[in-house]
Amino acid sequence: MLRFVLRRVALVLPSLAGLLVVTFLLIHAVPSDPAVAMAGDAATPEQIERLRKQYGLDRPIWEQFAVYLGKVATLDLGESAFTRRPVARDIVQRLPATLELTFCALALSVFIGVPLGVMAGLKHNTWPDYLLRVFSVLGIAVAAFWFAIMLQLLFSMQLGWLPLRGELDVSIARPTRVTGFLLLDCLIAGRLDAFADAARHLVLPAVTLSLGGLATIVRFTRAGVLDTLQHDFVFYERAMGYRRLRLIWIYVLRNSVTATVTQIGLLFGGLIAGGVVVEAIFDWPGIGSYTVQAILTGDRQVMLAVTLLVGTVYAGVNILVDVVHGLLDPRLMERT
Amino acid sequence: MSRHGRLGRRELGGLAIGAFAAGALRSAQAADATTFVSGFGLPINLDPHQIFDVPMQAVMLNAYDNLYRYQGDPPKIVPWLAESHTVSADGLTWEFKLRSGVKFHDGSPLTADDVVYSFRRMLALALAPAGAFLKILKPEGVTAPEPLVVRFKLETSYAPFFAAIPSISIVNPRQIKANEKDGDWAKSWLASNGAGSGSYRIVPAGYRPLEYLDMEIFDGHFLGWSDNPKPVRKIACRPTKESSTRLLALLDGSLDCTDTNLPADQVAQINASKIAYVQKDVVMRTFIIRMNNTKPPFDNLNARRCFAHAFNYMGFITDILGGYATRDPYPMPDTLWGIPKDAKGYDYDLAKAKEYMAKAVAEGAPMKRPFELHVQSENEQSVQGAQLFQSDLAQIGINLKVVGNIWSNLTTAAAKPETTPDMWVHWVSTYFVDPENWVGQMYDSQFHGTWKASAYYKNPEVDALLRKARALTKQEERAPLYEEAIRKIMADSPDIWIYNSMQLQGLNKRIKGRRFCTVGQGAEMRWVTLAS
Amino acid sequence: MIPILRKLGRDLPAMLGLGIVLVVLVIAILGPLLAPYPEDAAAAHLLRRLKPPSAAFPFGTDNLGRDIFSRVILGARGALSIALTVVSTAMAIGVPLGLIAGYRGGWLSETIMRVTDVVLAIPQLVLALALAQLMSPSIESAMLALSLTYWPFFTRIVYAETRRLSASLFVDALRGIGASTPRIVFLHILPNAISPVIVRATIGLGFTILVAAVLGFLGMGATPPAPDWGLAIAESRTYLPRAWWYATFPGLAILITVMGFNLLGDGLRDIVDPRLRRSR
Amino acid sequence: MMPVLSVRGLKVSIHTDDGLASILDDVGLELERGRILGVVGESGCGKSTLIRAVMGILPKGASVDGGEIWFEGENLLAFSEAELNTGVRSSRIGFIPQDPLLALNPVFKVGTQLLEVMRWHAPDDGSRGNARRARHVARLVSLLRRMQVPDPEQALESYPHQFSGGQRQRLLIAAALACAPGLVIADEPTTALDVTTQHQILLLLRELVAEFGISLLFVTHDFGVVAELCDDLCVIYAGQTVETGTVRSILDAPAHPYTRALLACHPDRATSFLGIPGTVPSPFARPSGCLFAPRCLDVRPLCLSARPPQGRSSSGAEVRCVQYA
Repeated sequence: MLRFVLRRVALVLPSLAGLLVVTFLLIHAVPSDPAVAMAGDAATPEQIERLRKQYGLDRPIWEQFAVYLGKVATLDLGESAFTRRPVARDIVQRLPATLELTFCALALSVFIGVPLGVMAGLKHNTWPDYLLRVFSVLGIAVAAFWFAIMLQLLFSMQLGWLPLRGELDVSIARPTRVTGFLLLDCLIAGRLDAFADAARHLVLPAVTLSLGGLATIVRFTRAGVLDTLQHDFVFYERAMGYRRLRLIWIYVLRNSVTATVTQIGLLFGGLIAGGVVVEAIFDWPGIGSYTVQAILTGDRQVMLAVTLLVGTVYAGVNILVDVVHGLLDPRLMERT
Repeated sequence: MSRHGRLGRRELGGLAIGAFAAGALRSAQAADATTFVSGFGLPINLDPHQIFDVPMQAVMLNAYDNLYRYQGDPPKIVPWLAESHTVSADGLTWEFKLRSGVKFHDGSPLTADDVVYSFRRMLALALAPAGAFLKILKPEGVTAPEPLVVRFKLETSYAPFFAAIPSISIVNPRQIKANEKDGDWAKSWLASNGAGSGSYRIVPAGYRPLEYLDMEIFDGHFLGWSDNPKPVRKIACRPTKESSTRLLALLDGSLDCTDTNLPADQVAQINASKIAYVQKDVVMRTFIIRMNNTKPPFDNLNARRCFAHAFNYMGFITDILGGYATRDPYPMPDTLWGIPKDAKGYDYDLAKAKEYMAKAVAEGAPMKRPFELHVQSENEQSVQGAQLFQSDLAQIGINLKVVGNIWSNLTTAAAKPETTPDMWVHWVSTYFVDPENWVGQMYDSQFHGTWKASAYYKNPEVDALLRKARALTKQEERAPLYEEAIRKIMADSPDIWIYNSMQLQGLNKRIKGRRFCTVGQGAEMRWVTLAS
Repeated sequence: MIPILRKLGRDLPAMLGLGIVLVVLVIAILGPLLAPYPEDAAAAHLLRRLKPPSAAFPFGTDNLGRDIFSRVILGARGALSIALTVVSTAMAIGVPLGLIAGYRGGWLSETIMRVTDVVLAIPQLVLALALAQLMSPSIESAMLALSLTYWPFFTRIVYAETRRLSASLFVDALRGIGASTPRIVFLHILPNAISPVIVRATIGLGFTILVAAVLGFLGMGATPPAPDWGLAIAESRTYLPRAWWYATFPGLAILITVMGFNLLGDGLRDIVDPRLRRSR
Repeated sequence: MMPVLSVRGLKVSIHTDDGLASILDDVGLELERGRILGVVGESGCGKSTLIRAVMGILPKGASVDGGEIWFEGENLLAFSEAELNTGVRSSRIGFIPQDPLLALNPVFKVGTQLLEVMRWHAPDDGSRGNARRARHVARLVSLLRRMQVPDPEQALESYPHQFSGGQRQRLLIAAALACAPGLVIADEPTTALDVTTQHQILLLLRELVAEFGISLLFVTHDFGVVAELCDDLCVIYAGQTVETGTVRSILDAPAHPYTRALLACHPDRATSFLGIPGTVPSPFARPSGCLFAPRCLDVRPLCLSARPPQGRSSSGAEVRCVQYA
């Protein structure tokens, strides 16, 4: 197992390098000139030319790549052309917010989606199954921003139970930054008032973000359960008098979630990008809006760094997915 | 603070339990009478020498001071850190006499040396705010002959110099130098910190770029607070990204003001609420459809006139913008001096458009080719205007394609005539209150390559008039030159000038004492009081 | 073929799905003939902006006074072509790669999976933007960007399933009796691995329409005035919640179409899956 | 003496997409205490359904339409699913499945799976918690040792795919005996094995019946296995019992034409390689007369018109054929 993980980790580096090359080429193919964005609205062509020289944007692309790679090797992600802050610092500030949101959304999707999926599988082709199938389609087909606005209208405006937007109320002082994860920092600082407030701010965005993943998880779990129920061992286990609940939730489920776990890994990659809309509507200070801003202003350093980061998180999650696969099904571990 | 129309709150409230319920009650009382939650957009960083745009004004005017400042509506340039100024007859030497006793946020006194340092820093960074100064001012041209006198020696006479003086904030060199790295003028540091003397001080811990910013009152500001005994003590900038969230937050009382781009369609809804209203202010911000005069058929006068007659100006303003804009047929705001009031603009008249089209076709202009009109897709209004135009052009047989694009790509593309689209849409805001901000930089051919001059219009007579006007210092002498230039430009119809904006901003009714000025768009907070 | 159709005929939800898909197809083909105001694909009528549903405009009008009912009908063609093109392109690339990687093992498998990882890790927005700029922003560039970012999903799924199946006894047995590799892969492994692929594909049809809308909104996909469903929802945000009809009807169109594909997909899945067939 | 298991006139049908299928038409058998009863028939004759019916796990859409199943003096058909699950399966009726690889859950350790069964069904000896579990482990280890599984402790920690086919079958036999049932049902447990292993398993089963005092219902399609293992025999055709008796009597003098035909096909005593002509009648359309009549070499006009009555052959077997009426 350890060897397996080490091998996968070793393979991440070339993957990330590949990712970097692809992204670098892609970004440089875009005609948007970062020097123009940097110079600002009222700049003259001379100012722009000067910036282009200053940042080496006039050099050949391979040279720019070499310089960039050298910097990345020393964990220097460069400086954002427009916030003038080190990209690493911006990301360290924002990533925890996105991860916190993503993680909560994913947890919601899994804890609701898996049971619903199992139920749909067990009730195959009966009304509960049809309802759950329609419900899961709703999750896919409803535009996140529409759903988000409806949640805001109901829970913030009409009922007043949950805050409309943001991470923390204006009146509540931020806890000292330790991990960057607001909920954790609140706990570390022993600030239960801030924790409760931060948790309340998290509810609506997390519910919105969980929607797409929820649908995916329900459908894949349902398919997995249907598949597993065809196996002889289910009959054998019934014949041996396994308790029904344990049979389904332990012995059948573990055989059914391989594809679901794969999907959870894939979702994690998508959730960071998918968070863009949610972060925008709820003014969540995460990495999504930062990325969009960078794309809209042509900030190459940020685009590269975010790509690298998403790639790393993604690779990590997928190693985890493979490990979980191995834990779920020992046969897979032996083949690798 | 009371909340509006919450039906059945009491019945349903019983269901909310635990921390959530407790929190809900608390947040309803949260916004106190000294904290102002601002919806103004944030600049991409906090350094006033790097960024110069509308959101920056909201930071600059509160956290920094400048020598002169625009105040009032219509805007007047008034002394601020400077008490007065003199200018030599040739327009090359300017001297500013500073107030005494001004203190920076760190308590150190503000002197002429600090002003010199600030201008030199601005010139050395050579970013957006330096645009107006780079060609006319060298770093050694700024000096401090006396502790409270600053002298500027210009390379050439440049009338808009004075108009651009308010765009430069005075920073504290002691704080800057302490945070300098490799001679970078501390541009990394100042991007997320403050080093000013303004009415409010930036709280670095309360800043996350483009997300939020906290500012606290500076009790030691040179103007004192006697003119506002109950000022806002904390400005919490919490800009909204989505138009719908912005509306809800305003109606919910958790946002005191929106930004200044409220869509006209939301006006009625806000005015119907008990808690907020929509403030209307005329600003200097023109809306233009650019034509690339180098690409056929736009090199043909009749073709350009045909397009100018095909836009439904009043329909757009009245029906789509709800009347919240004024028709402005000139290439700059009609409230500014230098406008030839007798000049007649283009009106919506498809018959005329057809006539001009026939003429253009007769002259060999390719009117039947498909045209591209690039819009800023994130901006609903530009998209709507383009679609309206497309619909009208289709009626006279012109095939227009609307292409969604983004600002950075458009400005990059506009750097060369070949890459500049057939047509594109943008606004021109007030960077400084002078015709130079509009016609000067838009139609003088020396500015070709900047997005403001992206029509690639070239008329030697206009060039001469604009250059002459730029070199004179007296408004009475300059005005006739601009009037004549504008007449010529309008006759050539290089662009389609649509309207001058009316700014719509949603405000909480508890806001009192707001003072509006088109520069800064009402973001200066030092006179504001929050009624309880 | 006939027994498959007969089985499908007995599956009520699948028939409903088939019905929806057929209706949407017909609407897509005949759109301009069916729409009461076909000119509203591009025209603007300022005097009737944002009118609620009425007899003349059953779904109301949008921000430029265009009949939403007509635009929903006209939008079917675009929605279908985006969804089908993207998903089928992605499947055509992703499924064979997944089969090869899962069955063969060794360096070939490693290479395929690493490339898959790289592509999966490229943020969709960055890729879409780059392509939009290279090809000029259009629905085609959005489709290409989506196809290029979607195929690895299929590769991963098929890879995982193939790896599981090729470890199983029956494949060992097939190898033992000397069945050729293509025969094992296409006749025995693929049908067994197809169930999650169909699920993914049917989900993908819905996602694609919505992601294309987001791209369009950022200027990288469908551009106004195209009667695109997703674009309409995106544009309607400014007018929510007052003009509820603006988002609701295009949203329902997406919902019903996606649901149709999903129900049909579920039905097909039940038929194609050999294990389920056995139980009947 | 009362038989351990007695099935009388059992009818089971199933609703399918193609209509109502009659799977079991009229099945009867009796298993005496301490004996081994072989149930023989071609595939598709209803053997599996018979087992499922006894254990109360019929497939979706299937229902018992008539008949009785008596087990140790109790009518199993009157038991609810919960009663069967808590009080009968494993604890009173053990089960040995056909394919040991497919029957074991591939992703759980063997020990986990066997202990799961014992946790709910092992006889209560008063111990609780960890002590109880330890006793279960000890019993499993000794059982596995008896089954000649090498290194039983290690075996419990292994996954199903890590064993050979024969070992796996031994594990499952141990599982069937773990909770000390009185009756064990084996569903072709040797079919998936090679001949040597098959023989060893049969020997083992034979010994276990005496040693553990169980009765064994052994389902197979192989007369060779029956001859080697069983005391009594029940031949099923198309959901009907056609001949029952002792193994000796039937093998010596098969009475029913179907039994005779089946035996003729067996490689040990094959008289031809032709097999039985024709196929089992469709469960959707059963002939009105004798179900075997369309394939019978000795068919008479009466066979086609009415169901044949139950008779007795000279060797003492009960036979469903007009020839013995």
